[in-house]
Amino acid sequence: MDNSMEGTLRQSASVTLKLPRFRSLLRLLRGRQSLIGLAILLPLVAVALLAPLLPLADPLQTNVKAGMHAPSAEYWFGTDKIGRDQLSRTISGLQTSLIVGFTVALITLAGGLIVGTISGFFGGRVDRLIMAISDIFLSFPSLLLAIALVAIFGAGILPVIAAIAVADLPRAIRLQRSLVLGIKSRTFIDAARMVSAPTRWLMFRHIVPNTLAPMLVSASIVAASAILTEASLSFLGLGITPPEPSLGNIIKDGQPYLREGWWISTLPGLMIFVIAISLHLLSDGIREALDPRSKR
Amino acid sequence: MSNDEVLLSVEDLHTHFLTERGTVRAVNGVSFQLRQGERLAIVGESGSGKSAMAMSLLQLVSHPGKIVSGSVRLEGRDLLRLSERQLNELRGGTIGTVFQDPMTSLDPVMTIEDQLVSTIRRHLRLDRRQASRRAVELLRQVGIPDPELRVRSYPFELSGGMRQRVLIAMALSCDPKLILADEPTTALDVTIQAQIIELLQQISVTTGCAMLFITHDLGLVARFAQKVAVMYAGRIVEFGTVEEIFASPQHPYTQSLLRTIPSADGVRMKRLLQIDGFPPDMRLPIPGCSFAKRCPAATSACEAGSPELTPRSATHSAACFVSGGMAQLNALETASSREPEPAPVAAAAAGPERPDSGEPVRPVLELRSLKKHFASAPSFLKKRRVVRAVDGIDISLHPGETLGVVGESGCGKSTMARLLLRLEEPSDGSIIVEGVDIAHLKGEQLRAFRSKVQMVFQDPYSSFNPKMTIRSIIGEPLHVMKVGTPEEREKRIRELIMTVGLDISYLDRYPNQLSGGQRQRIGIARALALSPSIIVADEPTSALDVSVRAQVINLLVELRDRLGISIVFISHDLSVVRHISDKIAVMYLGKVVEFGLSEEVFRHPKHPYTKALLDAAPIPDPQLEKQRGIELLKGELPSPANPPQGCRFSTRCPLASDRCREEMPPLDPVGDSRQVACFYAS
Amino acid sequence: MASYLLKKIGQLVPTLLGVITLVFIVIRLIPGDATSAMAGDSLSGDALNALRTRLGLDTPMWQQYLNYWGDLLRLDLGKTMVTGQSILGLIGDALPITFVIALLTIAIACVIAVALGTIAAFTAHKGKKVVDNVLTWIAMLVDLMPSFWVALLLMLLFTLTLGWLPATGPVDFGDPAALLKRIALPLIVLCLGQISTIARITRTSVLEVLNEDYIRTARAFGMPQLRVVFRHALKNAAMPIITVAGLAFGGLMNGTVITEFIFSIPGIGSLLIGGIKMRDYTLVQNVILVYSLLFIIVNMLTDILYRYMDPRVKY
Amino acid sequence: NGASSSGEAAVSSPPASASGEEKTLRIRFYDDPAGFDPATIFRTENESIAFNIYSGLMTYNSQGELVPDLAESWETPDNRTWTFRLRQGVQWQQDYGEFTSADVLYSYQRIIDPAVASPYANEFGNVEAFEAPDPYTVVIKLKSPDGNFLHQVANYHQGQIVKKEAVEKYGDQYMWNPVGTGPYFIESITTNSQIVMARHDGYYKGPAPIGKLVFSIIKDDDTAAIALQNGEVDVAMRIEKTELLQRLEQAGFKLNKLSDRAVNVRMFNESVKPLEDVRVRQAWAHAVDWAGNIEATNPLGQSPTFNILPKWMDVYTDDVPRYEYNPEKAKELLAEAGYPNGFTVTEHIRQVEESDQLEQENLRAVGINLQFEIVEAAQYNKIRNDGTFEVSGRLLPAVNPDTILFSYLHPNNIAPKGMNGARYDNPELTAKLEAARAEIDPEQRKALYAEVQKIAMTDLPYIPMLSANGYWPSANYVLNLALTPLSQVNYYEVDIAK
Ligand SMILES: Nc1ncnc2c1ncn2[C@@H]1O[C@H](COP(=O)(O)OP(=O)(O)OP(=O)(O)O)[C@@H](O)[C@H]1O
Ligand SMILES: Nc1ncnc2c1ncn2[C@@H]1O[C@H](COP(=O)(O)OP(=O)(O)OP(=O)(O)O)[C@@H](O)[C@H]1O
Ligand SMILES: [Mg+2]
Ligand SMILES: [Mg+2]
Repeated sequence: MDNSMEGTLRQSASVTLKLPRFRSLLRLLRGRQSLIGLAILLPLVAVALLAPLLPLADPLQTNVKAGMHAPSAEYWFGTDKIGRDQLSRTISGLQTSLIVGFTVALITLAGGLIVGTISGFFGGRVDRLIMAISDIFLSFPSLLLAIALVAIFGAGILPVIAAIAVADLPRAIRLQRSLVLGIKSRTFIDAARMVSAPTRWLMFRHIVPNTLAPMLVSASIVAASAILTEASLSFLGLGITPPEPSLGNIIKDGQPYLREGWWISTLPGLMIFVIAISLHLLSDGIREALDPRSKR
Repeated sequence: MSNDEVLLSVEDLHTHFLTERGTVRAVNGVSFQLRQGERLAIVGESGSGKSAMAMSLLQLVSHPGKIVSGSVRLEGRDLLRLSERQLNELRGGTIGTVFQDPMTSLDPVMTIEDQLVSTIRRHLRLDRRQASRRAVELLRQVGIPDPELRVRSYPFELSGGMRQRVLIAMALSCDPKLILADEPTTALDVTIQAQIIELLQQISVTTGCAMLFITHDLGLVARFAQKVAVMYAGRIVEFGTVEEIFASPQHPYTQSLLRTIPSADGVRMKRLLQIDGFPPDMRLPIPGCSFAKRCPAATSACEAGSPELTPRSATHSAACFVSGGMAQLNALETASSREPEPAPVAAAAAGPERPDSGEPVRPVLELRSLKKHFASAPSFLKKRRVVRAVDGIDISLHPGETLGVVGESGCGKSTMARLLLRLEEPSDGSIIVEGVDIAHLKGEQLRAFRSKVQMVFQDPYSSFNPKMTIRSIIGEPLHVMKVGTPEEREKRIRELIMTVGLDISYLDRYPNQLSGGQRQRIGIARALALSPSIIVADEPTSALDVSVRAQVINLLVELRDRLGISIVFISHDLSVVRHISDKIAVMYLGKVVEFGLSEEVFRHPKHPYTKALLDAAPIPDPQLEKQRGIELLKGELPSPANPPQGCRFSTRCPLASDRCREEMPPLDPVGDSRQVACFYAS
Repeated sequence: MASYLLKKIGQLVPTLLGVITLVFIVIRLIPGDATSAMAGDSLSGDALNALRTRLGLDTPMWQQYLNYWGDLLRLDLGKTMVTGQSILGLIGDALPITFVIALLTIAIACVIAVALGTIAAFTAHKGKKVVDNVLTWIAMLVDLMPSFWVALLLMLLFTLTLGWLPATGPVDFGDPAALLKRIALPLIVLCLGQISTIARITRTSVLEVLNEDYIRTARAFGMPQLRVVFRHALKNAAMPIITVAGLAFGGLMNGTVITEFIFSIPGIGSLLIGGIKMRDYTLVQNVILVYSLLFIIVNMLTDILYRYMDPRVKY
Repeated sequence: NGASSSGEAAVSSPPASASGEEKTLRIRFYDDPAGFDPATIFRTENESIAFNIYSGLMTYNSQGELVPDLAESWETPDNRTWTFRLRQGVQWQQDYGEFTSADVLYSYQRIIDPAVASPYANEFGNVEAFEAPDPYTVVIKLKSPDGNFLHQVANYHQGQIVKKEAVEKYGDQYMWNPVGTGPYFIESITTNSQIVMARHDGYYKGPAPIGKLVFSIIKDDDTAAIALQNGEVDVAMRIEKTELLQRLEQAGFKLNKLSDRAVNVRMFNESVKPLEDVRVRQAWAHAVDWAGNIEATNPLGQSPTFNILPKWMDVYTDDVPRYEYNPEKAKELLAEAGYPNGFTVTEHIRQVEESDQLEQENLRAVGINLQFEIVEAAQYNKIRNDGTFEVSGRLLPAVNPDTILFSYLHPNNIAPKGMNGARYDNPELTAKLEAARAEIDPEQRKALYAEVQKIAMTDLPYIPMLSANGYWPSANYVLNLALTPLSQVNYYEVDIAK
């Protein structure tokens, strides 16, 4: 009896370890919003990832004789001034832009979580120092930073990511800090302190899980706006180096041809919108899935 | 009085909440009538649809609520047929409303004047000047001192009691014929609560307006109401005069409800009666009587059909197939549970020992001039402000004993609890737990002490991390303290949850998936995890329903007796404290004003504050209430940042003399088992 | 209040110190100096060396840093390195238009966004998800259009096709009507970029407030729905909106480089980008210094504003 | 032998005041002004304004020919001693009195004054002495003969004559308060927004037909085109994008073209591995379909070319090797040079235009992997001046053939000392170049220059990619708007017919 009890105990312990996570995944999939979001985003990501395997034209291959074709059966997204296939450029740009968006979101999320938690949790001098530094960066024109980064490290995807992330990070830190301050005063923190829970435990078991949802939502906004910011940087000549396409530099390249070739910049622009919408839906879904309150 | 004219007539009202997860039938066929000048109390479990019903009368049911059918006639006009514009005339005009939480029911960024004046101007069509004159007048009427000054205040500048008075003033402002009051005193202190109830009663007498009063507190019903409607699962299950309901309840639910509360006469029961089971899920259709599942007297008929409200006397009706409810059925059981506890109460007076041990025992907890002062950080132009939350407490507690701590809001009860747990460091004094002064322990030593004292929090929900399962919540102390192997911990967790009477299947749930009572059980299980010798319970039941409250209190008593734990029980519900405690400490503004054996203190309070407190607490018995001469405390609790000179209570004390205003009376022994801090303690 | 201000100013000093030093370093880390910016395709070698000496670029870094501090302590913003113009004068010329545009942008965006957000919150509160979603999506769509792209589109529409609004022209404060017409297009572009954020925060906080008890109280006292939403709910939801709008305003005071470029607006953004392009160290340093100061002041003002709006917040 | 000429005011329209209302010409200006002091002026758009403020001893007509300005005539026996007879009665703007030879001397000496640190001091590097024997005569003695010396005293940079009193009066603010003898003076400058020039009524050729020139700063080309179409400006200084030009032309605007404004070259750093091999550079030239790419991307803004000098220069020759589009040949050449599989090289570039991407694709086809590294303008200049690039580009704007040939091909100017970023050093060419400068006989000189061009295009340190055209589109009521090869407009000749 005793033995078998121990056995079931151990079994159930190992099962329950995974169960909650599995459940939130299930919940995520049950939410209608997040399903729509995923249904949009996943194919996009898949297409971006699988681009080399798809029967697409070379995104760099020019053909001056086939310039400025409107969208047609042959060229779904039309061609640009120098005859490159816009469909394959958009897909290839999608890849770059998704990398930019997701990496920036990841950096701000991680940085915000770590630094913001430290700042909010410990308060005092550490907090003041972190806030002062983030103030400096907030009140510093991001453009100059972008120029400096690009100038120092050379144009390319990494400086672009760095430039956008540096500008967004202070905001993420502030958000996390304010969330932490809110959570810190909740009773369950007292309950944990009552048994001398170490700082690490308080931070990672209690605080971060409760701030994750709003942080994820803000990260999804950051991801979409990073893709857009890259377009602005492209306009200033600081974006992804051509001919490597990004949604941003395709839009920028197409802008002068708005009248002769509306499709060049409009279609990738719509792509950004679609990504943003799907991220929005997904993050809403994630927030709901992470919140046990949402479903009884 | 022409009281018999029907003012409000509700006919088969149905209000549903069309949620994504099904339709909640919150109000499920309610009919009743209210005559002019009548005071009707609506009681019932949380979630039984009381507020939904009241809001339906105003047609202010929040999304996704819909009034599905029925009629609400006010002086013959069917409110459900009125346009929004006509309704807005009625709302605040003919019908005044007082809501539960005065802290949140007033717009925080508008002055009292703005809020009152806009209502008055809207309904009485006065100009600004007249309206503000009337506003001042109203404030004076509800007993707010310096109304001319106060009217310019923002809500946050007023105390809870004053805010509730403002709300009442608003409700009165346009000479309503009916006042809806949804738990108007629940958020208030006993003394203030008594003032407010008195005020409402006066108003109903002087203005002759009818009142519909929703409450959980049967004591208030007894003190205030003329008629009572008992709601259960969206229906009225019993309706009658207050005397009828208390003296001869007919519905088993009413009967149970009346017995879940500690008795008014101070006879101590071993256990409180508890209503087991849960209210039905109002999303599902209920085939029979909605109470059948929890009703000991239920018959097969109850499962089959739903009983209608049938008259039991001219003024009394109940919805139950079994006439007399469970009156006959549990005559026996009642007798046994109401049997007074043999001797211990009296015996305890002899000294700090349990009946079964002959030896005097060392106190498990001793507080010696314990102090906690909160100082606001001084800034450039502002002086340091010191809040003396706890200002010198000396008490002791023996193993297996329960210490009840009572006192009004802000008197330092919670701060004391936090000090005991060392969630705060005391400013001064010592806390001796099992002989060790823990007041200033640090690091490893503090850690070792942690298992000795644990806490049960007031609001179980906010004391749990919503992202953690019950298993991790209960297991957290074990985990953090690194007790045993994972297997042993799992075993202990299972033990614990079974100890508090829950099934192990709950371990994988999240806090939000439990009811209030279950949550508090989990809170207790967590507190027990490290086998503490003291449990501090800070208002462990005030967030709970009456019926659930009994379960939790029974559980605590049972655990105390079984495990020999000492309990520090903080509450402002005097009847519960009286039921559970061996000793009692009455606190006022950071000081203990009276300390002694619980029964003695309740029977013969010596400090004027204790007396006032006991007076203010209503007794759930209309008969007794009528006989009682209540002396209400005047005024508000002073701020602990700026306490009065001399005796802290001197500003409100009927006996206060000049000496009291200058000199602080010490907590001196009066008799052999009592300490009182009053020069005039009798 | 005074103590609050003192405290804030105390906090401001280290931030400014940091900004000053950071700019000083960052701008010099960018390869190329003013002489290379001036070189174009026609100067090289000795000509550039002569220039370098004239511009004082051959003094050591630490000395430049000390000199800069010396100037700052004398409250002297100095002259631009390349064109010898008074920096204070340049900023004085550029600031008003940037300020007016930023202010109008925020004002207009707030009116639109608050209305949109409130309606969205109101409909969401009533359970009409469709309206809420449509509004949210519109706000997003508008937000995600690159400003340079919208700008061109607007010019094609309002300037070329309809002929209602000019694309360029002098910025003349003496003639408000003409000025408004002149900055109408950039205002639209900038507003479009701000609406989404403000609308989103409005929606969230109004929705939250609508669930508060005092809203129910107001309704129960016969206040019409709209009055409740716009007087009670909005006022209480104002704090986060003001914070976000304040931050956005601070950002706009930075001058929006792209919009200013496209619509030829001689604002702070143009000044800064011109300075960076020319590697005019003194200009860039001081513009950013002034900008940071403004940013901090704007933040302080929003702080004060919402202290004023919410009587509960005390100094 | 001496060249002499006398300039008569060619056009002399009557002052416009007759029509009652003052004529105003509104012109798009494309960047923030950077001052108008000839000693420190830079950037074409500023120079185009200075051109109308100041006069030189000589000036340029719209064909790029030198014509007399303040000098009525000149003579030189040996290309070393240059004597100028000055025009009499020329009045300074804003009542600064009459122009004399002292002003010329002051201006030139100011340029070479080390305290002024003018980047143009070197232009007078060959000068031994400036002399003013009388108020209306200036004599300049050179260290070595220079047949192109007249360019140095033309209305451009160091050649522009300033007034001592004004310079001294305004000090370091002179660049914002310039005083000259030209047809227009600066009336007001609104920071980064507007420059207003007013007619100098005392101009020696008589007052200009237009009373006011209003330059509006419009940085974006699309915006400028829209402003022009919407009637917000009358002239759009510099629009070069084919789409915009076509649209404007269709809408009935004049384009006012300047052909061959400057040649754009691909510049190779010959100290970098495969690039030092002439066959590799030739392969590059063959690999790219320069003409085809221009046709595809910007046929109006650019035209094909095969020489580093623009076609309109009198010393220009057609007789140079041409590298037609021939990928096969390119591959052969690469194989010959030992790179049958091509190589990878980095180009520093400011903005990757469509034509660059086409070039990149062309190169990819023959195995050359061209990578772009985008650098910001100032950095771009620095890299090119320091010579720290592998492959880059240059625009070669000039009126004086020597400016191009000496700067880019002479070993004395090898980067970082000068513009010879290719580090090109061919003694044969150098000898011919120096000889041409000293040569007095024009035919002889022309022959020498032709040889220089031939050698340069054979060694191919720079590949001529295209010739940039200039356009200043205008409304069609704007008359006589003509661009000099330095992209300047002599507003004195412009009129409005409304
Ligand atoms: N907005 C809502 N959406 C969905 N269900 C609701 C909503 N408001 C109330 N309910 C449900 O309607 C039922 C009745 O609620 P109501 O608030 O009237 O209860 P109550 O008797 O006033 O309880 P309490 O004593 O806790 O105030 C409950 O089951 C509740 O869950
Ligand atoms: N951290 C703190 N900083 C400053 N003042 C505090 C702090 N905690 C409590 N106080 C003040 O100390 C006094 C006592 O508070 P405490 O919470 O102990 O009262 P309480 O008796 O538990 O009241 P309630 O019945 O409302 O729970 C109050 O005036 C409170 O405002
Ligand atoms: Mg309720
Ligand atoms: Mg408390």
